[in-house]
Amino acid sequence: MSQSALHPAADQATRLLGLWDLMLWVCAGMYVLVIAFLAWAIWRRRRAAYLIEPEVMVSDPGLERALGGWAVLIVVGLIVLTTASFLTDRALATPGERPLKIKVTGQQWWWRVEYQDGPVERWVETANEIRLPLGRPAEIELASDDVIHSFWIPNLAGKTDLIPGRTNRMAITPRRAGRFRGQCAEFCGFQHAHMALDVTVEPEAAFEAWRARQLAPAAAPADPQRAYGQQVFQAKACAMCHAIAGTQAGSRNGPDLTHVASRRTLAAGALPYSKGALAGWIANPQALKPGTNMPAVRLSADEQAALVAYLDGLK
Amino acid sequence: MSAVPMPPADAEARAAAKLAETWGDRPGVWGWLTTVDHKRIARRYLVTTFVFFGLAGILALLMRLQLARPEGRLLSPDRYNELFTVHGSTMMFIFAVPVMEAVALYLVPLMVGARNIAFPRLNAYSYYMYLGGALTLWVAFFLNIGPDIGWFGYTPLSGPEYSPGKRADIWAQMITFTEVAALAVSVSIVTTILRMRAPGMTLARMPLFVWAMLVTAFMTIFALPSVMLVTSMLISDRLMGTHFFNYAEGGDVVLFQHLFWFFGHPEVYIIFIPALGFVSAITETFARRPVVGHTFMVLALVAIGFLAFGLWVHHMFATGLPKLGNSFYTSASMAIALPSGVQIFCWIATIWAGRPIFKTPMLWVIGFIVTFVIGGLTGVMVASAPLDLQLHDTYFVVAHFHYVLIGGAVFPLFGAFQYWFPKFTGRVLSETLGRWQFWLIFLGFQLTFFPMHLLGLNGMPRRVYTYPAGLGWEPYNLAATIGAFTIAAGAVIFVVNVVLALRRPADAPANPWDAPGLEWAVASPPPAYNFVDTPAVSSRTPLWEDRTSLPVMGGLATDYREIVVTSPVEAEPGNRQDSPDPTIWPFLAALATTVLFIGSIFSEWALVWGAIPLAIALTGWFWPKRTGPGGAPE
Amino acid sequence: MSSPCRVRAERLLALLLAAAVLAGCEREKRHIGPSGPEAAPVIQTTPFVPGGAQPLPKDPRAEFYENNAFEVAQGARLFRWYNCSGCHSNGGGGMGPALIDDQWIYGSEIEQIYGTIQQGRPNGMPSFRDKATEEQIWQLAAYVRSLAGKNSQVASSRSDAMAGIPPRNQASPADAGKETPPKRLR
Amino acid sequence: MPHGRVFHRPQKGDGVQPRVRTTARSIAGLLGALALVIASSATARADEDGQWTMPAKNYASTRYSALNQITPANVASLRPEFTFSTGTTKGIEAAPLVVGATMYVVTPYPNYLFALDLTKPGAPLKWRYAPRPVPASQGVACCDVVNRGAVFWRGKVIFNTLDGQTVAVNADTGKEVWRTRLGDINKGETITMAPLVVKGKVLVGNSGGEMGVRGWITALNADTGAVAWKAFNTGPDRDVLIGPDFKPFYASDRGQDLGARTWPGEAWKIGGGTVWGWISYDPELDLIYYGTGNPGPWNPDQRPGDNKWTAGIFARDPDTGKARWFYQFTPHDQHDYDAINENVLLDLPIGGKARKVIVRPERNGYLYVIDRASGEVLSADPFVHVNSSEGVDLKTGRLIPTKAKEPKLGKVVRDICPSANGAKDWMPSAWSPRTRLLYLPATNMCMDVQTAEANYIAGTPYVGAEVRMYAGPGGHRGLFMAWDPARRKKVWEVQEDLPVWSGALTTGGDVVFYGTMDGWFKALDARTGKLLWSFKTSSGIISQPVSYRGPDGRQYVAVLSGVGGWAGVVVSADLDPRDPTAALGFVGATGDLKQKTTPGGTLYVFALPRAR
Repeated sequence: MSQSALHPAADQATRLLGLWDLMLWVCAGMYVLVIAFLAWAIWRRRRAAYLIEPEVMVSDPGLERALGGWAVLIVVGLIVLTTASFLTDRALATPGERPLKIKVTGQQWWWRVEYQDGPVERWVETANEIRLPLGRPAEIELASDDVIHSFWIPNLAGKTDLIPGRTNRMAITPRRAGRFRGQCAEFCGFQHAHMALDVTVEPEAAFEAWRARQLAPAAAPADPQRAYGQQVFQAKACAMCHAIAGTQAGSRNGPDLTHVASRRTLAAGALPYSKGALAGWIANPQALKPGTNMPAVRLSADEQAALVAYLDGLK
Repeated sequence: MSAVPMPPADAEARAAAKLAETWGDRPGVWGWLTTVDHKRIARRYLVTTFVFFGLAGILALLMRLQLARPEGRLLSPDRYNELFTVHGSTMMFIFAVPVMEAVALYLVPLMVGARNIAFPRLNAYSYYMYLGGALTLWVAFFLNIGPDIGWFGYTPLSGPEYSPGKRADIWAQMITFTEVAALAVSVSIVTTILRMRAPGMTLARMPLFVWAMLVTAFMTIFALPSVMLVTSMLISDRLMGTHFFNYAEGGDVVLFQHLFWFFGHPEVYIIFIPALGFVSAITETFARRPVVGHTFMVLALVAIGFLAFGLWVHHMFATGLPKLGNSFYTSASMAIALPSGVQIFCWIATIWAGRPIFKTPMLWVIGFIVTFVIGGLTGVMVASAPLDLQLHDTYFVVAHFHYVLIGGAVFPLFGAFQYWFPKFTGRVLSETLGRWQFWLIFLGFQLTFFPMHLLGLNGMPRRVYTYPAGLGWEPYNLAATIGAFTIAAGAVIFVVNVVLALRRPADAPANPWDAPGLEWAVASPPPAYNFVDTPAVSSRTPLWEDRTSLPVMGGLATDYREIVVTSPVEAEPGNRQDSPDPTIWPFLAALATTVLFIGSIFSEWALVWGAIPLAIALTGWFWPKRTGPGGAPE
Repeated sequence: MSSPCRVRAERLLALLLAAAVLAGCEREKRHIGPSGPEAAPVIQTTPFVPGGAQPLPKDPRAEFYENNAFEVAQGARLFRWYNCSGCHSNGGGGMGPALIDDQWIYGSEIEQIYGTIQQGRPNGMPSFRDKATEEQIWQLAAYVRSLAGKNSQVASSRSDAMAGIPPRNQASPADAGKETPPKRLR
Repeated sequence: MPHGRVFHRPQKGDGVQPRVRTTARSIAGLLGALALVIASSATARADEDGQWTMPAKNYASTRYSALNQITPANVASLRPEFTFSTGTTKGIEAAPLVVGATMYVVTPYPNYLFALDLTKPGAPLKWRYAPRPVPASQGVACCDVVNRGAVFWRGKVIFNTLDGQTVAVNADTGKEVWRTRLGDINKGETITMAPLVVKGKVLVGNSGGEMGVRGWITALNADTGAVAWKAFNTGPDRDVLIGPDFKPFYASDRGQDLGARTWPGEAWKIGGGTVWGWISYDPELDLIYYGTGNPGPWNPDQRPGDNKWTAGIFARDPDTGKARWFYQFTPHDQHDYDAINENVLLDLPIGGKARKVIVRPERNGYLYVIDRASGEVLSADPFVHVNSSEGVDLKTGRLIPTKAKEPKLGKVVRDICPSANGAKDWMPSAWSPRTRLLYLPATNMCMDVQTAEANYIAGTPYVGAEVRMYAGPGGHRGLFMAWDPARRKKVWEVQEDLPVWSGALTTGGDVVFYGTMDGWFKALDARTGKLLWSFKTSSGIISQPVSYRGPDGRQYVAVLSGVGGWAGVVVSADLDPRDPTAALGFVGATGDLKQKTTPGGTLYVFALPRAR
């Protein structure tokens, strides 16, 4: 898993890395010039004695000419960089063909991800994970339900804020398969640090297979324990905040759990997914993610085990 | 090697004694509370700002401890959020701006040859307001009501729904306090510079530091109302349920950002431009020659002052504003590199053309250039709208602005402190300890903040109280933490240096560095009246001009506080004017304002009831002085 | 330069400030860590007791929840999340009774409100016994009290939503009975 | 001044005497269409038996009684004959039924059924029946715990209870004959509508469009209460009873399983489309017509797509329930424009031909004339101020929504007209075959809306919108108007300060009756709209007046007074008017009602003084 702007996997991040490289070289060149000049200035007269009579009547025509040259150099450098920046900006704004429409909503402190692609019956909702088909541009609509968040997957593209009352859009055209990490980049309260996104770029066929699985309602409980777990889910506070398609649970305060066990992280990237992690998270969310809006629900050992078994079956 | 002219000794002594009596303060607490002496007030400012600098630094160390390792559990997220908020707010509002003003308050009247600052009572008032703001924040912090919304306090996180309680109100009112103080100081400085310069000190002969403060003060006057406005709107939303930032009712959360950064960006330059003045003064003295390209330097300062107001949107590139507009701000932000680059060139050229002596202040100047240029160049990078989308709100930006603000402002400040310390206290700081301090802080700084560039590029966002292992961030964070403690060691040495110096007798000469400015013409520390006679200036470097005597203009009264007002451009003497006497009213007015401000955190009625004592205090303050004919007191 | 009077003045100011805000300290506490299991309070909907009047049982936790801004804000969130607002609107009522007025069918004490939320009431109020944790019910009860202006010093002025009722941090229990019709909008 | 103002719509070429001209034109129109009048369908011209056995009077839903003793000339002397207290304090929307010499009154929760003996002076209570619905059902009834009436069928009075049961009671003895549980309050289902019996089948639909229920209509055997068929209004075709006979007129309603495919995921399972309004029946075509409620939740972002088959009208075979055609008034409804209003079945001359039509004053603000055989929209004209849509495209049949008035998540969209209760809510209109005018009660209100994510928690509201309503242009909140559907124009209108929330009644004497929310029961001249008589009742009127011939041969007019309903819940549930968003925003518009009336149910029966 990678979270770095230096290893781009999409057109947008690649362009930005190109711009970064240009900036870095131009700026490094400038810096070398400045430091060389400074070093020269220091070494040139370093054996001067203390308290020399100061020079008062001075004129520095040579230096002022050099200053002019330096200013021209700066202006040229800035023009190059501004132009490069402008062209990159334009390129980022160009939408791709046949974009995959995804709506991402930021909430304290997790991401709602809705694939709003094709006819509405094919729309899919998940949370804290994004899968993108390789090579197909994705158009991501960004909104927020509470405070300002910022959507950032450095390997794929720059960040864009999710602002309540506004809708922002950004494009991502993934070019390299792999697993990447995204993270909220605008301070949003207690758990700003644990608001991550699990991003996978995969071939279109794999993506479609995933989408087909996500489209299905939740698997019916396979055994009595899981059936009991489903009852627990519905009877306890779980159903007050979470939705599981195919059951009565349809609340949208928390992440949609229809296929929670198919995800690779829990609690917006706070933990890697495992049955044990799930049990720990349910038992005491405040210990793992202090301040999270998920409460610790009091359950008996049986209820807890059944609930975990049920949720773990939601592949 | 005093360059003060030598009139008949007894006449001089008699005049000085009379002036000391006229301009002196009453002893004791009353004198402390009533003083309007710019030097005493500036000293208070300096001590207070450095205390809070230290405290905010301790918060930084705590944050670095938390981040030294992944999944750190030293601090709860709540505590961490308070820490970075109070750290940032203190550094910006309680340390950086006031400390620059403090130096200016002390030096500007001396540099322009004035007896006191213009509006000295306002100046006294400003300190108490500043102190009130600083204490509001820190007392709240110690009571665990510290704001936790970031130094920028973005809505809606800081709004009534997501910041219950009074934390955000305390932050907002702290800003009102400190900005009232800063505005008061700025008005005083602008007036002092434009109307109280010594005769003959035309604008063209004005020292670069005074130029820098003139630009800074003007910027302050234009920028700060914006943040006072926005925090007042926030308080109004929180207290009275207005809808300035309620997107549902026609408000706009991004409006907050616009207003905040319209102040916030110039704020950076308000901190940084005085530092340019320090660098120019130090370079000039230690390169033993006037700064190369004085005119260009002045033009660059003024250009920065103007451009600084045209770049605030580069803090908001990720908010999804129209692309074409962003391009404008990209260009403007990059354009500011030109005046900055010109200045850098001029300083290096001054060293190149002069015969530099590498005393500690000069080390800080070199450290400044080496560090600040990196910050400036990363500034060019984040100014690019598209590239900023990768860099914004990451540790890259943390690195960038610490390079600019520590490298660009704190390094020169330490240099300035070393340089002007004899003037402030009559004692010279130790060179040895000064060098230790420099190297520890300089190297510690690079170790702390250079890795942060890489952290940012590798995807680490800002303001996270912890981070997962396995993303390759661990070594950089550990290095940064080690660096931070190295800086702390340097800061300890600085404190030791100061304490040791203060324990020595005040024996510094008037002009220990053989510097050219007027402030070195008076004793160290200067007497209450500054100059026995108003100097007359005919050069940019008056003390280098005539090595034996300084021309003066006599004739000002000695038995009451009289000053001469000169014309703004040519500094031709105009009329004489009274300078206010010491008084308790600014203190009382500040007390009344404090009650009003603190009260308005809890009830909007504080504005109504608090206005009454304030009105009384202001009436006392502005009560006309009974004066006899000719302006002399009856 | 650091005269003793200076220190004294600072200390004095600090003391003054401290006195001003210390009172508000408790209501600023933010409890975000894990919380242990809690027992439900004794719930009694009426003070009418055979054999002579007795004070309603008080719960030691009530004070904390009721006078804590953070807990009340959590209650405000849950009021929306758990669809309380669906029936009680912003406090004016609808399918359920109004909460910003001074009529309390099942009692206005925070313990009684806790009971109403936890147990439900026969004329349509559902029971949230297993649907909300004890802590959450306390938070909700504290928020409901703030709607009625019972603890306005810790209430928020508004939420980031359509303007409904007048700011709750300005409300007092005395206003609760007043029903001035809203001015015609537009 | 409690009386509304009479407002004459100016006519082309009008001179100084608009009233005379209006009347003259109406008469001219009548004469011109004389042949057609005679050929008018039996559905609108049932022989007058002086009874009132179903809330709409007849299958065509005209609410027209041919009794003509009360005329504009003598109506001024109408006086109360007897009254009867229902003992309830909730809003009364029901019409009293009169069968033979007995009057049946059904109250809101707790849904008492009273039988009054009209043969005796003062109409004493004959029997009462208390179905005892679950009290908790009050907590899931959006907008007051009303009941819209009972229906009489072969010796039984059949009505629904709030907690979702249909009950048949022996009309003579008051003994329960059967009861069938149809709705589940734990899912938010209630029943408030008045059933209709067609060919021995009791047609019942559910309420709860604000609670995330799935709308249905069902047919019960009128003798046994057994379910004969049940058709959902969302979901796959087999649930909706869509088969090969289903031939909607417009292309957008044709396709496989549209009831599921025009919703995201399984949203259709909690998508509303309830049936809480009126059902009409055309015996010739043998079709029932009923409208479906709003899609849920109100927040439209949670249910992209057309949201079939909500907010539209179904024509079904009463025997099998199979759908014949469907037309969607408001595809992807964004403003809670339920389409449950009455369908008045008329034969109208349109384009020179007599057409069998449905006249439907719709909540979205348009008065539709629809061919009831095919589902084709013949015309759709706004009858109040409408800005939420720009019109109806008659080619595609689609409503054209106004972009600027579409709710946006989190944002307050202001000044949407009509408001969520529509230009006209459930309160039914009346049609007079004599004046050829439709008398319709309406509201003139606009609203601000903010949508938010709605949480589906079974048994709790599923709305996702905050609403704040207020008076529309002109400042009056209610309207009572006469509309000429053939000429597609308003003939006259009366402006009322408060929303008009009562049904209309028109009679063979050319008098129109309706009530106001502050308690005035009014009689207007059917041709001019002139106020002829009014009487102040004890509470606000939101029910349906009826007229019958008493055992003594006199013509009576009866109305139930008792404020409440969505518009009056601020009074009946004692809400706090300082919250304009209370009761889904209606309190914003009627916050002053508490100062104008108080709750309490009373039956009023009026008659002319006995001839001496």
